[in-house]
Amino acid sequence: MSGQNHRLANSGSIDRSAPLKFQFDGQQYEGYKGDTLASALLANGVHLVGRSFKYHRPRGIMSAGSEEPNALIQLGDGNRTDPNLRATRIELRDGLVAASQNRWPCLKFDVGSVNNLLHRFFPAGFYYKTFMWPASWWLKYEHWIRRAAGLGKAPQGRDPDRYEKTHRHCDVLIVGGGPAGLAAALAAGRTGARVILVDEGTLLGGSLWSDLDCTIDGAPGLDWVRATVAELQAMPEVTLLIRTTATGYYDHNYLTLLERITDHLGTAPDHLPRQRLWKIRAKRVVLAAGAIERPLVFANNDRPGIMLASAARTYMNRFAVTPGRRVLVLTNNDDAYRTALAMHAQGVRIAGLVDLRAQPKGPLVAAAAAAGIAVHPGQAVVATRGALRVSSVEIMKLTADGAGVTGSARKIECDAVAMSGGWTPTVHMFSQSGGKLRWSEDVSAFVPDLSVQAETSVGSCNGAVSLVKCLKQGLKAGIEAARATGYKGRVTAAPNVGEPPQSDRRDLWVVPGKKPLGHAGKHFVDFQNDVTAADVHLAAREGYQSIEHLKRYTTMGMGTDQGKTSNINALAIMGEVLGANVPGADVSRVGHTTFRPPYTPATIGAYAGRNIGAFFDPVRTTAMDFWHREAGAKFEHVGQWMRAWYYPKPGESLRQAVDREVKAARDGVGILDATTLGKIDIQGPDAAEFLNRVYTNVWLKLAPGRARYGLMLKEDGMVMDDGVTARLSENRFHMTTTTGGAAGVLDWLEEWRQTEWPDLKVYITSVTEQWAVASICGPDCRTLLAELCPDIDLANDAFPFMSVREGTVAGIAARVFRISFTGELSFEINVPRRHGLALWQAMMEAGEKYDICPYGTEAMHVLRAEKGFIIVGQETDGTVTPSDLCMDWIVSKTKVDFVGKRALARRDIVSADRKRLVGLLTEDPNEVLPEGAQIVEAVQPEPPMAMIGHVTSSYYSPSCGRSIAMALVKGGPTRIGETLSIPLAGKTIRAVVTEPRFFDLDGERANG
Amino acid sequence: MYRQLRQPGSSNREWAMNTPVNSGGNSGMRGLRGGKQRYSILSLARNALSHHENWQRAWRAPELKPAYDVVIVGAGGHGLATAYYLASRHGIRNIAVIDKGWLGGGNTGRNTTIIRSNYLWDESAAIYEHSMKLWEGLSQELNFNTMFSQRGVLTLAHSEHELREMTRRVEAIRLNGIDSDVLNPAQIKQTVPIIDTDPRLRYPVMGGFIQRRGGTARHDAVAWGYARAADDMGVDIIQNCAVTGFLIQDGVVKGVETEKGTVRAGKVACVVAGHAGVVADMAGFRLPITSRPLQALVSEPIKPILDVVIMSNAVHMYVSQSDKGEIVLGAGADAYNGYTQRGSLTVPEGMLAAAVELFPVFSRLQMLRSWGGIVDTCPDASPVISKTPVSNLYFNCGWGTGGFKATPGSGHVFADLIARDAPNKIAAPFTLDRFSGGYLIDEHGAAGVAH
Amino acid sequence: MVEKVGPTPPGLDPTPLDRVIGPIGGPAEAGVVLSERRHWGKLVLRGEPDDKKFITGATKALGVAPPSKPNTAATIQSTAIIWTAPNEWLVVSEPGTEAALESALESALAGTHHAITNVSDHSTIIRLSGTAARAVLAKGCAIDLHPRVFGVGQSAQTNLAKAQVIFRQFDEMPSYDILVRASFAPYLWAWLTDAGLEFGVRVEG
Amino acid sequence: MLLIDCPWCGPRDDEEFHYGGEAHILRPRDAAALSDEAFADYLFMQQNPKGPHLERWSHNHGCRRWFNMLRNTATNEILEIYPMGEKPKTEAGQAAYAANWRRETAAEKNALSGEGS
Ligand SMILES: Cc1cc2nc3c(=O)[nH]c(=O)nc-3n(C[C@H](O)[C@H](O)[C@H](O)COP(=O)(O)OP(=O)(O)OC[C@H]3O[C@@H](n4cnc5c(N)ncnc54)[C@H](O)[C@@H]3O)c2cc1C
Ligand SMILES: NC(=O)c1ccc[n+]([C@@H]2O[C@H](COP(=O)([O-])OP(=O)(O)OC[C@H]3O[C@@H](n4cnc5c(N)ncnc54)[C@H](O)[C@@H]3O)[C@@H](O)[C@H]2O)c1
Ligand SMILES: Cc1cc2nc3c(=O)[nH]c(=O)nc-3n(C[C@H](O)[C@H](O)[C@H](O)COP(=O)(O)O)c2cc1C
Ligand SMILES: [Zn+2]
Repeated sequence: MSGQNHRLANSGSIDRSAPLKFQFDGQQYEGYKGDTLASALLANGVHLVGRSFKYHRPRGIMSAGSEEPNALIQLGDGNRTDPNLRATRIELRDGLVAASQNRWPCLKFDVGSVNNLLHRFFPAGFYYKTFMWPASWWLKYEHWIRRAAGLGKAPQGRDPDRYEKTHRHCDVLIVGGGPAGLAAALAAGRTGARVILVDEGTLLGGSLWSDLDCTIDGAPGLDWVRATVAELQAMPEVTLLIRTTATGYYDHNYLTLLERITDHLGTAPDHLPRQRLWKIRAKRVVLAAGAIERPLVFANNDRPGIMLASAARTYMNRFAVTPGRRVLVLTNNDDAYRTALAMHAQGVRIAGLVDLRAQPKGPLVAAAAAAGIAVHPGQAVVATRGALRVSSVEIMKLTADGAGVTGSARKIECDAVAMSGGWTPTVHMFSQSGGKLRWSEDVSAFVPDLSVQAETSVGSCNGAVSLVKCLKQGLKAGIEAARATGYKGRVTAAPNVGEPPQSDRRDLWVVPGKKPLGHAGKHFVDFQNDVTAADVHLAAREGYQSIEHLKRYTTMGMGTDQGKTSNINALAIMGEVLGANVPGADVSRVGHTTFRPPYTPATIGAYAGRNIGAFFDPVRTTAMDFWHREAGAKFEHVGQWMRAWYYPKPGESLRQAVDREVKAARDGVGILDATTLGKIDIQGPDAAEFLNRVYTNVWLKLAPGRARYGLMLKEDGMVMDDGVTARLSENRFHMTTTTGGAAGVLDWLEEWRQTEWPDLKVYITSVTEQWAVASICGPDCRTLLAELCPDIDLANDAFPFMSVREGTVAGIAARVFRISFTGELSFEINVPRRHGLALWQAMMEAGEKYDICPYGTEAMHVLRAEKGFIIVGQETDGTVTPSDLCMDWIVSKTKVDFVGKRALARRDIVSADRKRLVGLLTEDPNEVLPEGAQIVEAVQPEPPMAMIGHVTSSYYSPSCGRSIAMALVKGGPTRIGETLSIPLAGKTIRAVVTEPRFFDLDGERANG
Repeated sequence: MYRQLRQPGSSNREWAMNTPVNSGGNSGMRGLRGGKQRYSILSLARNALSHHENWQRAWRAPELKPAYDVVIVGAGGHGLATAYYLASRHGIRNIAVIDKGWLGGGNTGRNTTIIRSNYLWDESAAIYEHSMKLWEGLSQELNFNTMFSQRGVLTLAHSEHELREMTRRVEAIRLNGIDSDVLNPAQIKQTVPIIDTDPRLRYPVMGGFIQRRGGTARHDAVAWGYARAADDMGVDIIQNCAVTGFLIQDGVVKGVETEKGTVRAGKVACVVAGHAGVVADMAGFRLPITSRPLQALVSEPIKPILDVVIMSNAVHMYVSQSDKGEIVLGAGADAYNGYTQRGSLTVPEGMLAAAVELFPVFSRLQMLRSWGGIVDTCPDASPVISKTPVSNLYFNCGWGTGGFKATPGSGHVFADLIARDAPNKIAAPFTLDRFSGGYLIDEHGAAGVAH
Repeated sequence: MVEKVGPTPPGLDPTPLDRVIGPIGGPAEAGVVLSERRHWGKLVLRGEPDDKKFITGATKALGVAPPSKPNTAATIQSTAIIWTAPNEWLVVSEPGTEAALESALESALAGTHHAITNVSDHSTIIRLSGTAARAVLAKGCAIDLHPRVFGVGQSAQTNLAKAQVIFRQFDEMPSYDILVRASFAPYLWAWLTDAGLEFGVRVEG
Repeated sequence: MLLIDCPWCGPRDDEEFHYGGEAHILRPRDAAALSDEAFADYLFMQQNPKGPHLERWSHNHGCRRWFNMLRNTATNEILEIYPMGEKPKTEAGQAAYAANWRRETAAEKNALSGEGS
């Protein structure tokens, strides 16, 4: 294969010594190191690279940067495939495999292009007007719409690559490594400030890589770039990041940068992430993001081979590729002359230079004439031809006002068109920062106006057109930013610059065609989403005149390019339409759609970073976890904790295991890992007063050594947490909270202490993990404990129920609480975490003769339910008061105040009609109600049915030999004795309302 | 005073489900009733022949008149629907809907479009199901394709606790007569092949329930459809005109001050979502509402891979794929008040990690755009549809993170409240007096993410 | 059936990381060196900084004044007193010394409003050292660790990945001692190892 | 992502903080005497301005201290940070404070009542 037939013999900064092979749509090609996929395809004469979103029109490469709307590629295959990548941003590497998208069966012949034939029926927003009949068919229509939409394909499996994130702080962050950004970095870097400079490209220097006609201090601009980069690289506090896009600008100078680390390497070394998201907090930001050239909106301006003039120049000068052999240039400004001249100098034939301006003048125009280029001033391209690539254009003379064309058309053969409609400053990051834009007549685009964050825009993103201005602004902003962050330095004079001058532009937002707009050919505005100038007119006609309505109605600017090349054209056209109809309306009043992160599409995996898989959410385990695991426990997640759920013996079901565990706890001795309960050390002379205010019951008189159960309410009176708190000494308490509530309660206590009661002398410290806790219960537990605990008298009167003692257990210093969540005689043994496993093992060993049985959270739930003890989060859901739980006994009537008190007296809270806690006994004792099941008074043949409550807890109770349940039911205790129904899908269960207590009603067992 | 007494003890149940959708007359109406050009495949073809140059405006750009029977503040979906139902169901047509920006530009234009009615509490189920029934004929009624797509909303459970809460909700939904199917992990995998159902996940998919009648709609189209149909009946939609104050005499509202001058009105109805607090402040009272950023984002468009809407509370994310092909993702609101329509990066970071955790194939897709809205949340995550301390001034707000789905129902019952100066049975539980009485309709306790 | 003790070095009490750390060793030129500091004593000391009696008492018992400057740690021999809040310090001392220190503090502070809580087991210490230590922390920690801003003697309470930590820098290497709750330690260890991947990780005993 | 200057620890990302809603809400001293409406006002009716907002934050992943802050909710600009129990000092802060309909801090309240604890 002849191969790179559009590669120029010399020039360019590609590495000709490193040829690379790659594949596009199954065909083999060759390019060089330093190429992008786009430049390599062009080098091989390939322009047709994709099909448009809606009409499936053939499309070619339009730009040389990240603004590319057309050349969207499916890269790679298998689990490493990436949809929708821009060919202009893909660095060529050996063995690269790329494919076009959104076409079937192939790019050259795409069935979807019937849409183009039927285009008349598909104006903007057509789907809002149809597909409504019959109503039930929408899902069918939609199925096909969905299949037709979308662009590339998602991979089918897990991403084999890793992504990382990092934080970084700096004094000055500079976005953009063109001349303006480099100048800023140089000025700031020389002061010693911490500088980060990012550029999304692979080379620093920005447009200087294509604008070879510029000199700095008498030498080629690129010499200055090389020297500057070398100086910056030598500065220890300067970080230069290439292949890195500034994606987001958030509040308080927080920016995200997405660095592509391994994509260009082909195969990535294992230790490196594919991409890294940098999260930067910058003291000052300098935005030097450059400008993007605008296409011209003329009839059928979308054929492959039609590209931006600056892109053509970039392909020539940087990649040594010519987009064609006979190139037509179409422009409304001087800049495209540079492209024409550069091509001409390389021996590329300029088929003509069509200039929309009636009388272009100036040195560039003169140079073109001198070079023998045929300049056609005051002319317009009115039509283009060529099925899969442009083959000719027709030009006609523009009327004086530019609104129409006159005379006869002239055909010019060409195989590429380079167009220039002016430049749009890249204000994305500025606008994301919250900065306000202003319409500039100088550049016919929006430029930064009011900054709201510590940021400065410089260079062509700030509306500067000349290189010298870009350098000056950069140097000034760099030094000012460094000074503002405390460094010293002087503004250095800008170097001497040699550059072609620029004269006036002529904005013709729609280049007139031979027929009225929309009657012949399509004037594309948004190339990716197939939005035409006629669509903009249609939207205006139908009342979608706000720029935001225009966007949403036509999808203008909503593609993967976010309208980088189209927004200004679209809103200017809208401005013109409105200007004609509404007095005073013009472009600046139309405004711009909102700029949002990311600047260019950014890999989702990078934003997830390592916070997936094992790092998605920490799993917390107790000191005894290893033992539970070895014992074959099944686990349950409670908050972030892993708790032993039950310990099945071989062949046992959940129910069998739990029955056994419950029985053991009631009849012998059971042991539970209760470590996860929250624990808080509360100290100070006002500790008791403090508790008195946060709990509903009274605390002042609790004697040291004694413990009490407490209920905490939110200020709205709803139950928030519960637990036992013990008074260790006059001024010291040990509070326990629920497992899930631990962090919240600690914060809650601090909040009240610091904000409402700053005068209380109390210190609060979390000790949740200081202690490992083994809770033992059952008739034999006292004897067992006595064996291991020589120094505490465990007798009922020496160590009564609801008290705490300190001593040693199995030789370990311990805090022992005599409290019970099972209703049995029970001790909770707290030891420092390091001894948790040893304590557990000692208990198991000593308990062997009592058939000690470890029980998990499920058995714990059954045990407490048999006793009617509530669980916050199960019997409660944030809407339940103590009275709803029939726990009025714990709410002090005498205390003047506690958190939540007043709320309990509100009229709907004291209503007799509230749902309150009851027990439920199913008619069939073996029937276990599903937790969450809804209760009705009367079953109807069909829903709807009036619900009066729901089952909060439900188990088979081995101790009662039947099922038991707790429920919140309207009227609660007033219904005791009534039979209610629980209609489930398929059957209805009937149950009798009882007290919510099922076992050991007189509470004797806790005494052993 | 603004207490509309709801009898304590009166059951909200019996009436809830069967209130006819078209109460107020004109039931069974279809299409437009004013002089507007109808949309259809035929009109599309006809217009194609004239190069689409003869399409009429979807809505006029009228001058603000000095007085209206009803002024509605806020041209979001809810405000426009209110105007539409006032005009179509109550015959009140001398209405202005005034918006400070472009119509539909508030949360209506920036939400993740999830529609469902499978709420826990009866009161919520009633209003969202009322809404669902209206959705089911909405495109035809408005003669505007809102692309209401009943592709199903699947809510996942990832722990024993969530399974229990799921049962509670599923049973309540079922007994309220609303559709709901429980799915096991295998069935979930079948429905959503790209989901990771590995039981070793940190938050394994343990089950879920699907409301098949739930789904999505094209959010902008909803605003436009209502706007066009309301305009068709003579409603004036005034854009780019902020309401800056109220005319109040002896506790009765007489009109509003706007950027374009004073407008007198018999009644004023505010439907300003995130700005409810600000607007109530102008009228001299406060609402139990905080306004916070809520963020969402979309990926680049890709060929279909996700046909149902997925919601997951534990990993904190919800996701669907739009007809254009983007993956649409959302999560919870930011933690602090704000009107910036942007939030902290932490939230998107969290939702994207959650998304990749559940859907590993998302990792290599690219985020295209992320944005925020201003959501108005009540302490109980339920809305306010109510009279206020000022007579003839009504508020509809507090829909927070989940009011898009309620658009038709909310507008429908609000119109009724305005027309009759009294809430109907569906609206009654949502009056302001619940905050003093304490009968809140707490939808975050058990129902999880409120979308 | 159950192994009596875990892979805890004989004669020592288990730590939260004993079963997590895995084999000791790694490349000599690793940019990241990790180890666990076993069972160092940790006391939370509370008292009002403007209470002269408290400050003198604490200074006497500790041998050095508890730092009043936020984000710093005072050290005396191997003991570090880390500022954690305006009326709160964390005293980290050699394993086994905490009980004596606690009673010394108690007696020196008698009569003042203060609180001492032994939290030696509440958290453990992961020592992170090496040329890439700063870069590893930066992957999960949002505060500025540049040597111009954060140097030897400084400390911070902040988030590291998804764990809450207190860390202090104690040499120019840089090296950090990171205090993390016991139950988050396995997560954090795994996270640090993962974050160190690109620099090479060596684990020390 | 806000950068909040903790009065103790210095500037930190908002992730480390807990937002505590409106500042200076007066907790009723004699709540029993309040009507349900007045109590609801205390409980639920928070200021929700678009503009300067006096609010409470706690540095709960750092030093766990609460403090007050004046932040413009329309721009996220942080205008002032001042200790719990004190009033704002900036002009904007004082204006916001004056606009609040229940402006009293706990300390002020205690001073008013003349009691200690
Ligand atoms: C990111 C995000 C995702 C969401 N996802 C879902 C979802 O999946 N499902 C769901 O059901 N809901 C969702 N919601 C919530 C839903 O969007 C809203 O509840 C709903 O759209 C509110 O509609 P609205 O008409 O009341 O308000 P808006 O659409 O916000 O309209 C209020 C209007 O009032 C105007 N206004 C304000 N102040 C003034 C003034 N002074 N004068 C004149 N006009 C004024 C505004 O300009 C605005 O146009 C989401 C919200 C967000 C932000
Ligand atoms: N009218 C005009 O604006 C115009 C026309 C033609 C040539 N020029 C010339 O172009 C040059 C402009 O210099 P300059 O420095 O302002 O711009 P530049 O275009 O040279 O450099 C901007 C750089 O910013 C990078 N960038 C943009 N957004 C980014 C992001 N979000 N993240 C990372 N990198 C990003 C780009 O990759 C580019 O390298 C001057 O020489 C000027 O004369 C200007
Ligand atoms: C369901 C849905 C789908 C969207 N799809 C796209 C899209 O394909 N392309 C795009 O640019 N934005 C898309 N957006 C985002 C909007 O462009 C816009 O960001 C959002 O409506 C908020 O408005 P704002 O960014 O102008 O404030 C979508 C938004 C929603 C709600
Ligand atoms: Zn702090």
